[in-house]
Amino acid sequence: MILNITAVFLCIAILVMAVIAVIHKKLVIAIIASGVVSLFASIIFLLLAAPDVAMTEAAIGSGLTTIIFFYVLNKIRKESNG
Amino acid sequence: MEYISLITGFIMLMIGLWGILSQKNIIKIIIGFTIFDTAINIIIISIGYISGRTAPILDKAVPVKDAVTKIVDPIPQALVLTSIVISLGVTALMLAYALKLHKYKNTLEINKFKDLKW
Amino acid sequence: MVAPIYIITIPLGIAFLIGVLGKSNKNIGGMFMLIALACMSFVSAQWFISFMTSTQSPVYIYTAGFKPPFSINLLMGLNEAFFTLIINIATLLGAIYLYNNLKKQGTNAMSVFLGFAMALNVMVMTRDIFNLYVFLEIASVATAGLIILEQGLKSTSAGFKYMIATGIISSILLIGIIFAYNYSGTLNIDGLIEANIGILKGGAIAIFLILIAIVLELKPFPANGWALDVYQGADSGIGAMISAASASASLYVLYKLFAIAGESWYPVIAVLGIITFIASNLFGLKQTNSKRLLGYSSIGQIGLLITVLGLSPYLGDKFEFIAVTLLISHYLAKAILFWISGIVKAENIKNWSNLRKKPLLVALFGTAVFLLLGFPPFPSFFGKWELVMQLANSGQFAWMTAILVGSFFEGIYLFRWFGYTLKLDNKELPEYKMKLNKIIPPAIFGVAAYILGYYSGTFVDAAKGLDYIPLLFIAFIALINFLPAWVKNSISLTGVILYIAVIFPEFDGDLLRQIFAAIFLGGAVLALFAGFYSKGKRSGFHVVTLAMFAGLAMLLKADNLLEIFYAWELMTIGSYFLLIRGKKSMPHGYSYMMFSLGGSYALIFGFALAFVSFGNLDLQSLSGITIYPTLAYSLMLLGFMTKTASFGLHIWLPGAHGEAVVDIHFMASAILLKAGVFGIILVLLGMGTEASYAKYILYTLGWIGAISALIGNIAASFQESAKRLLAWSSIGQLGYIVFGLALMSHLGWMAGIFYTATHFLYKGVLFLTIGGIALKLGTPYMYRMGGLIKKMPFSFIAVLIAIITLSGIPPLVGFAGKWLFYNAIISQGLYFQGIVVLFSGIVAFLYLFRLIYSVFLGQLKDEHRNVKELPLCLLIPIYILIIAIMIISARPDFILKPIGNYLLAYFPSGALNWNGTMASTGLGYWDGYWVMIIVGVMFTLLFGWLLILNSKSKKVKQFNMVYAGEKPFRPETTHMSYNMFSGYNKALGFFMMPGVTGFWNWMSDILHDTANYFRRIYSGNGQSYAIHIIAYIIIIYLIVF
Amino acid sequence: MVRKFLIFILIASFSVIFINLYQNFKGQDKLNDLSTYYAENEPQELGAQNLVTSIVVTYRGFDTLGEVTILFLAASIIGFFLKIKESDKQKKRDLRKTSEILETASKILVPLIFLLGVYVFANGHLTPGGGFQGGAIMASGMVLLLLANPEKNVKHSLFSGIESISGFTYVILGLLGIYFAYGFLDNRVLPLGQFGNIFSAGLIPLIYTFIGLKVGSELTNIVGNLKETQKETE
Repeated sequence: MILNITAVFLCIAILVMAVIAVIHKKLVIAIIASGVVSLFASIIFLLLAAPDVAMTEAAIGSGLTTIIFFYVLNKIRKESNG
Repeated sequence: MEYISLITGFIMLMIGLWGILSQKNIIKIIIGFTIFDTAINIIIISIGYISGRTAPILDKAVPVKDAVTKIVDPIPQALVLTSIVISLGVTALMLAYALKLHKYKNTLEINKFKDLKW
Repeated sequence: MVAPIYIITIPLGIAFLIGVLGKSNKNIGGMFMLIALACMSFVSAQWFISFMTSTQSPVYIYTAGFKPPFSINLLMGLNEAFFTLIINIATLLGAIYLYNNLKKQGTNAMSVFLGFAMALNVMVMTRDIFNLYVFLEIASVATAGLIILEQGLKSTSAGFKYMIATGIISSILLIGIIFAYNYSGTLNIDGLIEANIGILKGGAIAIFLILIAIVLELKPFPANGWALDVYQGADSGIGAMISAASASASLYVLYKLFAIAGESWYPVIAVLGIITFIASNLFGLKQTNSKRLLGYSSIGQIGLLITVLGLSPYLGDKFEFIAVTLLISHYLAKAILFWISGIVKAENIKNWSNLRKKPLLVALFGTAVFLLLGFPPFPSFFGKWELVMQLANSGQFAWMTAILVGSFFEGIYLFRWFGYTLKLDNKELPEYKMKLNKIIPPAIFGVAAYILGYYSGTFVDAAKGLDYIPLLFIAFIALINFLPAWVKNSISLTGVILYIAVIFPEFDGDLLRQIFAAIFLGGAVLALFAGFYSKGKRSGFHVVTLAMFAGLAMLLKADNLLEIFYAWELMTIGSYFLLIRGKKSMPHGYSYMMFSLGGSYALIFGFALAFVSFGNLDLQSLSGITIYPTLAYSLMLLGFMTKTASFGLHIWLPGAHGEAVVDIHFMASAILLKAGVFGIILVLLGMGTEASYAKYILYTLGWIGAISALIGNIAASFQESAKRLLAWSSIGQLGYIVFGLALMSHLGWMAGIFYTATHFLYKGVLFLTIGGIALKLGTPYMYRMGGLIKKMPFSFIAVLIAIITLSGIPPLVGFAGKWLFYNAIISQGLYFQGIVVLFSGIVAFLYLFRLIYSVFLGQLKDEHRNVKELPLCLLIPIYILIIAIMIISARPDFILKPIGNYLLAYFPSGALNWNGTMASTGLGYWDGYWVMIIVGVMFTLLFGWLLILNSKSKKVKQFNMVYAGEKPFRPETTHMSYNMFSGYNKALGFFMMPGVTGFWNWMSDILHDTANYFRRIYSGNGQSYAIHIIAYIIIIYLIVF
Repeated sequence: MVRKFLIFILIASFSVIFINLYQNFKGQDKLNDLSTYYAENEPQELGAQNLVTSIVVTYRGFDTLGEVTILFLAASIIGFFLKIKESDKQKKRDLRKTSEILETASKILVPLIFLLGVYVFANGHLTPGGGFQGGAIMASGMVLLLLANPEKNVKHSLFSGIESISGFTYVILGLLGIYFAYGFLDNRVLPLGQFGNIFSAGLIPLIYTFIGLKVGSELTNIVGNLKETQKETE
């Protein structure tokens, strides 16, 4: 039961974050939000008895993907300014 | 439990699709794709879930002989592992494309790249 | 044999390894890549051969050593061997082609290419649906990488659009797969087939998502903008890979997954395919970028193949043959086209004239175009034939029509493009190099197209009787194309004469075929003999000439409808190339091809109806059409009339013939047109007069003939060019023949066949003489000629005899034709048409007078003072024809009697009565022999009298004439012959209003405007393409469920 | 605005497809035949504690090979796509100095992260984790290193070397399965060993190690490539 309630909250958080990621004007915030979505998703995976997937999602989905996003964003910013 | 996550995945899918189809900024479109992919992964895992069971690891908590009654379906998990890695590869490639596109026209608006048409 | 798993492990291992091995020296990496691809081809070839030649049973490969569904398994069966073979050969040759591009980007790019090849192989072989998804993704990622092999804005933006599209598509596929797993508990394709989850609503939708994703991979209209951009943006070597290799793999995947879907999917797929086929080809009409045009064509062809897959229930056991031949044709042709587009580096199709700098490329281009459109001797010819026949057999006439319409659209732009290539000016265009590694792949595919064409013919029963010896001879002539013309001419002439010796006895007892054989093959000998006038190489001329004559000979030899069609198409190819050789002949050659193509499709439709009615393809089947007989006979007549250039279908002829040089003009006019006559005879013999519909068809046909005669003769009178004059005159003469045949009486047919023979003779004389003169003087315009009688007396006599014959005045044989004709008309009571024909006969005098007057009489032009008589190689054929005219004129019974006897079998009543050399009907009698003698005596007397009278007359020398004042602004207007019949033009000119041309232009404009309007959905915005994809899925969903 | 509204309608109708997709969906209450087979027979057949690992590496090992290939291809493509010219490499760059804390922290943390990575893939057959996770963790370690020392460049030749060799070894290990066991990628080349032991489950740990190395170096290469182009214009 507690698990279910946690899950509901998590899911609502995920959806809110997803909406932010998609519609927020600032790219940095959008990228961070999408990273958070992945992070929360990995918690959901844990709740759904999938620790392997949770680890992968955390390491790859929220970790590396976000880093790559930032590298690219950074680069694009510098290009635009210079 | 699995219904909650299924519905979440489903709504997320639509949010991701909205991002892909309506956002003009290429980076935002790619973010849309990552959300779209995550949503699919959540759906896949939810499908394999059986309420009240544990992870498909046959350690002390799950003796080999009762494995059948104690674990969730391992196959979707294996599939999702693959799918996550694939989406990383695709996302990285898309971002590289975004970088290049920006270099050519100094913009990230997708509707500015209409040199090829008709 | 090498285990199939090595098809996968070798490229993968090497792809991983060249990262280290090739770092120091890229050539080492490149060699490893080529070796890997060669090994893959070798393994698949080995399996394919063993499946084809022995009773090898399919082999499963169980990864990890477990049986499915517990682990992933792959299958190597005949289908898989075939598909992996064509994929591997394409990628091997593609890698050779792209070698320098890949090397420039380093070993990374080589790894990507290997990954691409490997992924396609696995897609074909795997039996696990999730595995399919993974390798589909690999293929997509690798393609996205290959697109940017040649970096630039275009390729990058195309690649990004591609990634968006495939990202969505593969996600849809994944969702489908996971729900299919949920409902069935398995990921194995065979397991899914057994599970039959389609009965559940959710399961059916899961299958829907899987299938629609695969269909979307195949770029269906309208969700295919991304694919077009890729074809346009990527390097053409990559375009070849996507079009040939990827598309083949995806098609096979669709075929494989079809088993899961069940029967209800067949019509859906067929409709999706045909929409794509027609729409892509329609949109291609307005396209000028060569790569994008190839993209449209590729997508269209794949659409056709999807349609074939969807229609497979109607195709019975021929399905595989049809699918394989069409696929292989698309595969070879598209690879060739993309490859040569990379060599010539011309984006605009108008700049493809640059291709002409390398004749080999032109040959390859031509091969690819005819291969795509299903002409013989290529595999697609048999594929299309069987497709149409089987569809007709199942009563699917609407599908037949749709497929033929789509093909026709494709023909429009392909031939326009080809015409540009052959004819447009290329002097300003930059030089380019033809690197060896870039020319070998298309050359191999080009040769393969011919070999496979022969091979596929062996699978078709009706094609077993085809005679390939002439084709081999033509191939030989093609190989010695580099030799001077006279050598090739001599060899060709020897070949034709030998062939006549072989073939003529076959027609023993069949007078009709003997007459036509005499025209076709005798004509061939004369034409080739005349060809000795030409100096230089005359590159390609002999190949196409012989192809045309081979087609004509095969037409006579044909025992069944397939052979007729084969011969017909072969002849079309040859004649197209002949007609387009003229200087300004591009638009005319093009419209000739359009009418021929349309005619071919009409013919095949009619043949299909005959086949279905009769149950087999024998020639007798023409005589018993029971299904839509009116339509069938009309279509066949229409098809054959495109070659006789009857009214409505004639607009190609004046231009095309007018631009042809002397011997080609002779072949095209005196010989080629008769092929149409032969066809009409076949159809009319089959149709007979009994059936109720026959009356209407014959009535219409009669009017078409009469109007053709009238229009042709009137128009001929108003031409300034002697060659166009003769061309229009041919339309008129063929009108007589058609009219005569339409009478469907003994006399009518006699007149028709007699005219056919004599037209060959006298028109042959005229074409050779006038054509030779035009060539010699360098102009076909009559107002630039004059007074040539003294320079070319032999030509003058020849033309004089010919026009006497043509005009149908005694004593020569033309009179016999006319006499028969009017007898036939009157005995049938067709007075209205009779008046039209009679009137047109009178009009003929106008142009005949003009012809002889303005060319030979009057004053000699200053610049022609040094002109000599025509060369012997022209005069000899001319006088052979003249001798023939004289013999027949003196003894018309030589030829009329046998024709009469022959026709008795078909038209027992109304024959001529012969009394010695005198022929009589109920209306009168005529004796050619005595007429000849009497007229001859009178002529001699009168001519002698004239000579005596004129002996004292003063000769008017040149330059006796003085200009009164200023020099005329347009000198030609002072020539008597210029605008000679302007008075008549005022009276009759309305006949000349280009109504028919206007009609066809109007049709063409409508098509092009439609294409231009609707292709705007491809806005170029990658996001819009994504929206199209989603909308496509929703619409198909709403239709299916 | 009209466009957005149309897209909204499109997505709304798209969701209808999904609602129908769920129509026969019911939460599972027991394993299906396929997973039951795995649960029952895996310990004897393959001997890995972690069922997901056994499926990923062996039963569906062919998928994993493909998955590794995708990453490899993505890394290769980015490699030549964003390749920088030699001349650009030489440009003098002047970069912000990183904080000393980050530098010191990285010196301590990076070895630890690497160790964690190795642990994760070496124990993939026993506990959650495996080659992909371990590889990703190691790549994050490299990222940290790069953040701490922005001047440093990724040694592409080293990482491509590791990547190539481990990829090639993976394929060879797979082929060994054909000759010494029952099929391509079969892990029973080596003895299965004691269930639950670190040296058990045949080839699985070995394969996962190479996958880990490969994924780690590929991801590092990707990150490195994106980073280097970043410096190009500075």
